[in-house]
Amino acid sequence: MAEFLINTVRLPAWLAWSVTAGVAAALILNVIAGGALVFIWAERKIAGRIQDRLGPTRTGGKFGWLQSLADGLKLLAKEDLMPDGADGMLFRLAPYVSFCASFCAFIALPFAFDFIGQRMNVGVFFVIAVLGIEVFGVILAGYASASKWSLFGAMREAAQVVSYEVPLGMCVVVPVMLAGSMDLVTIAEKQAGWLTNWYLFHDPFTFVIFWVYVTCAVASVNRAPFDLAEAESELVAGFHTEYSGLRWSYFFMAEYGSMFLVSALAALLFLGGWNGPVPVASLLGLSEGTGDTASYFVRLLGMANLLGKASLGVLIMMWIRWTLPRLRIDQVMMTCLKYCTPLAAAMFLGAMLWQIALPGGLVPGLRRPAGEIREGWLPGPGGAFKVRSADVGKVVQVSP
Amino acid sequence: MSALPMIAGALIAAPLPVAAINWHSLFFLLFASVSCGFAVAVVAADNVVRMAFYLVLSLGATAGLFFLAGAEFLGAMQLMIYVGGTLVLLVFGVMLTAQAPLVAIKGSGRDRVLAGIVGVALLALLLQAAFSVKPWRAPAAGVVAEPAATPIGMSLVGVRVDEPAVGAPAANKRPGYMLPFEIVSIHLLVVLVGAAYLARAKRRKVPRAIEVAASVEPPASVAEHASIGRERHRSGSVLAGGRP
Amino acid sequence: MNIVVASAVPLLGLITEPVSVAHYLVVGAILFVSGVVCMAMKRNALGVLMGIELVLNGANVNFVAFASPYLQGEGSRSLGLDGQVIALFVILLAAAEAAVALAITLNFYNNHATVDVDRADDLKG
Amino acid sequence: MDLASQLPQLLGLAWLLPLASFVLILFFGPRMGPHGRNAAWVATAAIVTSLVLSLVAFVSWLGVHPAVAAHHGGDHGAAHAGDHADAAGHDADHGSHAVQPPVAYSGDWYTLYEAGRLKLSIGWYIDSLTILMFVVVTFIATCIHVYASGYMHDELHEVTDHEVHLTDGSHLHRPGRFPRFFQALSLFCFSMMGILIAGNLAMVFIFWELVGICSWFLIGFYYERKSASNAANKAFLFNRVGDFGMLIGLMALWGALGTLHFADSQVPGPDGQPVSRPGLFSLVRPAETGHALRVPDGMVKFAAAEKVAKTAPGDVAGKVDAWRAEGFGKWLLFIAGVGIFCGCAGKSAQFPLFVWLPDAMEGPTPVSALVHSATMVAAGVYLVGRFFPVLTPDVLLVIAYIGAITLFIAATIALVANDIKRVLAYSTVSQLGYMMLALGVGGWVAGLFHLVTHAFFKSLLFLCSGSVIHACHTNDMRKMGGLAKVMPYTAGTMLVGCLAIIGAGIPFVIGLSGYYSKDSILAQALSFSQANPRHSILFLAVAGGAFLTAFYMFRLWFMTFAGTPRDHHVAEHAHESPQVMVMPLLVLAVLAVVAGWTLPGGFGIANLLEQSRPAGTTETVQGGFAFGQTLTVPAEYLSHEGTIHVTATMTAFATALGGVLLAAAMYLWRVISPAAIATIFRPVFIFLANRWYFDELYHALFVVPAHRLAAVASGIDQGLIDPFINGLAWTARQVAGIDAWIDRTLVDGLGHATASATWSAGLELKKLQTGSLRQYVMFIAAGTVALFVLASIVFRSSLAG
Repeated sequence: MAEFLINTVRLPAWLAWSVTAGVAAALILNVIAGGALVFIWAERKIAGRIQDRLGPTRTGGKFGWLQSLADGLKLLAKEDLMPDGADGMLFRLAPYVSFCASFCAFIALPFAFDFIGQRMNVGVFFVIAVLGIEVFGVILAGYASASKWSLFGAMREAAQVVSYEVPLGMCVVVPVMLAGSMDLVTIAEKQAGWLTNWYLFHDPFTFVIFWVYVTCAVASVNRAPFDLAEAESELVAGFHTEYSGLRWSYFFMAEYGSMFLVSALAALLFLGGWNGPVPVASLLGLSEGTGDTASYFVRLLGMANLLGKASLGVLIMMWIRWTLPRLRIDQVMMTCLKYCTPLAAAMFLGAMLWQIALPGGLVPGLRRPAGEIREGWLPGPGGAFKVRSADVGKVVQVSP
Repeated sequence: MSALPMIAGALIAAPLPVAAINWHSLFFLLFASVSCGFAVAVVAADNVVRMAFYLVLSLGATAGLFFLAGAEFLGAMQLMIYVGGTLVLLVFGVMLTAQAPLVAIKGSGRDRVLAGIVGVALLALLLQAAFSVKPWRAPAAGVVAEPAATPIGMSLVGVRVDEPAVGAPAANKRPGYMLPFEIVSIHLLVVLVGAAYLARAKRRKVPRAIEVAASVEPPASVAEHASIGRERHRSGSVLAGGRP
Repeated sequence: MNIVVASAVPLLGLITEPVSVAHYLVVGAILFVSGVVCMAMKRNALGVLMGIELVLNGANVNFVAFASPYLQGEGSRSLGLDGQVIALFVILLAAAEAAVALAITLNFYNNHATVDVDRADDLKG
Repeated sequence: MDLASQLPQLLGLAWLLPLASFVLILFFGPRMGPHGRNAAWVATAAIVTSLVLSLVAFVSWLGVHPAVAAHHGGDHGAAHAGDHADAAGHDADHGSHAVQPPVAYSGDWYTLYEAGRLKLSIGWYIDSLTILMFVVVTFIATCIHVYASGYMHDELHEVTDHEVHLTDGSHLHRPGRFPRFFQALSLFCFSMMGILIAGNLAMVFIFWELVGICSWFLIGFYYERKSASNAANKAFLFNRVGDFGMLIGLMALWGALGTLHFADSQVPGPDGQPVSRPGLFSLVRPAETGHALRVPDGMVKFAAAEKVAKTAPGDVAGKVDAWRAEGFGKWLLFIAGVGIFCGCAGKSAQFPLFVWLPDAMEGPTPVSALVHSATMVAAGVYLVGRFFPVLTPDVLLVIAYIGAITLFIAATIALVANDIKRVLAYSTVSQLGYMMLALGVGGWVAGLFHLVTHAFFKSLLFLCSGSVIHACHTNDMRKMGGLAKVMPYTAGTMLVGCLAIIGAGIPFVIGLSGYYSKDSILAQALSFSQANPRHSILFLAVAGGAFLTAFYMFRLWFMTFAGTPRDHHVAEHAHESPQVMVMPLLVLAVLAVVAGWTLPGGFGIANLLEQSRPAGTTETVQGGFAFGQTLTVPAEYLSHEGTIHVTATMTAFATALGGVLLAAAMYLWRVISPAAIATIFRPVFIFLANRWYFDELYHALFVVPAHRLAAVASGIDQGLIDPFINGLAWTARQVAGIDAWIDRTLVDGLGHATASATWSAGLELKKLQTGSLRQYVMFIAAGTVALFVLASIVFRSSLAG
């Protein structure tokens, strides 16, 4: 886009880049905010259906589809309360910390080939790291509210999120290992092709670890049945008991943003990213990387794919929320430490051994070539050797 | 709401053309000022939780500096471990130990002055050292380098795949970091076990309620505090122990 | 013209000139000194811990600066990968240090009902 | 998988399994079932698996190298010429056959230690002999494990040892040691197979000592019995004497040749390419001489060290041949051979070190059958066979004479012994003498063939005797008699064993296993005697030995099983042994019959051994320097030729028949009274009954002088050295008194002064330690600044930068 602005519109470079950045930021912000609106509406409808009622029906005509917007307006109009003993600055800052963390993580999230805020060499790592900061806002909120409910909620959240980062990290490492890169774009590209190329179906271990990832992801974004931080039956509303109005809605947007983020991450890591189950584009002879108009539509198709998968993930989380009862805090910790972590470790080991033993997969014909040789150094017997320039760009077929 | 056009106007009117701005330097300046400013704020603040919050901001901005310096992996690592891990731990500790009188334990004015003098001297020394070497002051030549995540990973398993610097031995002759990596792994394990052991919940001889009561009471001195403990032990009753 | 501007307003040079290693060193120095002062001034053990984190971080900034190929001027050589790896180890060890120090603090709190380091003078001569 | 990589794996596993069993029983033995009953299963399972693995190796070997009938006599040369037509022209220069070294696989598993020329490694050297011995050892060991699990059942309970008398007149009560027995047995199997598979002499020596220690354990199994522990020590000490000679041989070889490996090995050369490093065999019998024996260059240079020192380093290589012609190094080779043979003589109970073996019968009978008849004592013969290429004709002559003396002495003693196990023990010694003699006269296949067949029938005989002892609770043959009725299986199988050992058979038609092996020894001895008339006494010894063997073996059988019971008390209690003990007897009996047969396809032990015949020993060899005249070691195929073969077979048949008839006349038909004979030849009888007074001789020769020497040394010690030392001590004590005074007043005073100064300084200095963390930080920071300022003043120029 920046090139377009510079070359065609003849804007100065600095302005072009600024405009591009602003547009990208606005788009991401809208994904979060708009997504939150839709998801809140969807959640209410889904909850209603699961509980054998209708959910919102009137606002905005059919299905009550403007209900969220109406709620948002209501929240804007609400009085902004702050408890007397609260630590004012931290109380005000906490929602923004949470929201910013959630927002920041979107920077490195690719929506399709080249549809990405900033492509990063360490994309996965960045996303997980930034997502971890979200908890900081929650803790600050819990502390600054000067309320016992909030503090308890914050403590639970801290314990839970810090613990679940361990198995979550292990789950994420498996696709990274298979793709040989932490770049989310590369990981998704490696899964191009038919459904069988998805890392979910790479081997039995990745299949198992995907479900571990789902569990840990649900826990790390504090969704039921792991929503101990806001357990309304015990802690009123946990860390956001004292919040109201727009600040409260920031927490909400952060939560839905994180849900979308981990779902999108699951799609990128395990479910082929923006690659559909059937390689429609390549069957039609189109490519996403050429830069012409057709490729642009291929990318849009990919983005639709990814958004669909991520939304599906969010819907599944809602389904889980309204189906399963909440765990106790000790059960939450036990699930993490006694089940998820060892399982993830074992699966990680298994996937590694599988990769060593059967690098081509069980059915070699179904798998794409492993990749092409890049410039740099390769490990070899007794050290490393430099790749010959003649070999750069060669496509390597991994033999089983 | 009228701020935006004002800033834009100021930029246009400024003697400095926007095109002359080095964006890398600008972002550096941004992150550096956040980092340094909040580091100083950590020193200045009295409330422990706020200190922790400032520290997070300072360290987060430092991660940004790392990104700017091309150390992406390190920056992400800084965010994850320092900001995400260490500080959550720290805040954890703050909260566990945070009773009203302890949140702010102020040092005396004399201490502040002394520390300030020593700090300024040290800063002067370090700045002198930073500017004393000529090549360090030379502005960046703008080399674009490969991202270092893969070479770091390979070096941690003992194989160097990064480009050797001029004059350095060839890549396969340089030592990897496998042994330090293993040592650090074991070290972390030991630390985890040790920390869990140190911080474990010990069996208390008296009910917890009394201790809270005793420590909420601002202890005037060590002696008084000790006498509370003795009293409590001697009486052994739940209600008798609280106030002398 | 840049030169003219930079000489006219000295601080403007900061955003027109490329960054050098010295810039980073200054940031590192400020972080380091803040940390030292923090350690020297805070009576709260947790404040001391934060000071330590700052000190380590200041050192890390220096390592990264020396390691970065972006920041080197004409003809000078970066520390290369080694600097980054060392910084990595520093971060890891800082995490370990924080865990242990926190555990010690908690223990100290359990025993003394305070986190004031001035009370931790059992070894006083 | 090819044979070269398969065989080491199979045999290596077979070798290590008993070790695993040993370790398991060592640690968990007492906990294996009640009283460790299941230890027998563990050990048996291990050895059975080893047997299976050995058999797999055996079959694999036969698949690649089928045993075919060897070509002898007239068509011998033609066959070789045909086989190696392409090499014939090349070999025509030195006028010998196209000699190919035997097929052998060798290599190293693990290098224990390597420094300079010394390389100690765990390696393998596998040829058909190795595999055959593996099968034999594991097979017999399997039989004996099964047998022992029945025989040793007494050890499962509290044992009352009636042969141990305590001071209060009662007998010893001790807990059973069932697991310990199988533990030692497993260790023994491991060690024995270690000798067989060893790829170098150092490894042989290690396992040589290990079998020695196992033997010590097993002989001394009833170590509370004075006789048993004495016998164990005796066996061990006599073996040490032999091993001393072996060490000398090892050092001679290593010092002069720098290697102990049998075969050539591949080592990385200076440029990284593997180069071949010659082993002992190819050093002594290099390919360029057609594998004829030659004093190796290393020994020549070693012996001619003075001349080497005077020669320019570049010229040495050229002069070696001249020095060799002058005879340098031949004595070194002789010493090496004799030294190695010393070890073999100790292990294989050869004259003059044979006296330990009869005493070793103090151990449990399965041990006697496995260790002291079939395998361990055969290790000496095996090593002579393995080391055969390095042995010069002179050494061979020494071996032959030692064998002859041994066989004769042992046979004569066996004539008059009354203890059933001792008769068998002397018989073992005598048969080992046969093997040594066979090897000594050049009968490589004959000697080792006899080793294999002897292993089968002698272990059978021992197990039978064990069965008898088990039934009668006595070793004394004079109390037995008529047992054939109550113990039909034992009697029958023992008869088979006796017939096998005397070499019974229908001449030129068929016979038991001993018939073939003994005939080939006789034939080779005859062939040697004809080639070297001066040494024809060797043949006489062999023939006489055959007669004596027949006599004493059947004397044993008749006294034990035939006739009427002499002691009714014994006879009433006698019973057939349990099935677990009888089964191994039957299995071994079958093998004692068939082991010598050659199947129609040419498969037979002799032909199998023929594959491993050392290169260069196929043909008649002339040589020898030590005993004043040239020796002729005839080729072995010559002994299969008509006249020699017929003469030998007839001699064997006649002597054996004579011996059996004489025994029958004396002990079955009782037409000649043994007592009368004993009275007539009373001095001889007493001489023999006292075992040629060897024990007394050794006592007088070694023990008594040692005691005298010890007494003298003790006198010197007490009379001279002790007073001197006491005087020294007294003086030192006086000096120490003075010293103590100086110490207390001067040194301590100084020390105390220093201490108090330090103490007061510490009191002052401790005020600096405020215990305040923040202050320390401040000190550090201030100190840094101060140091920097100081340094910048001192090193102003360098920091100005």
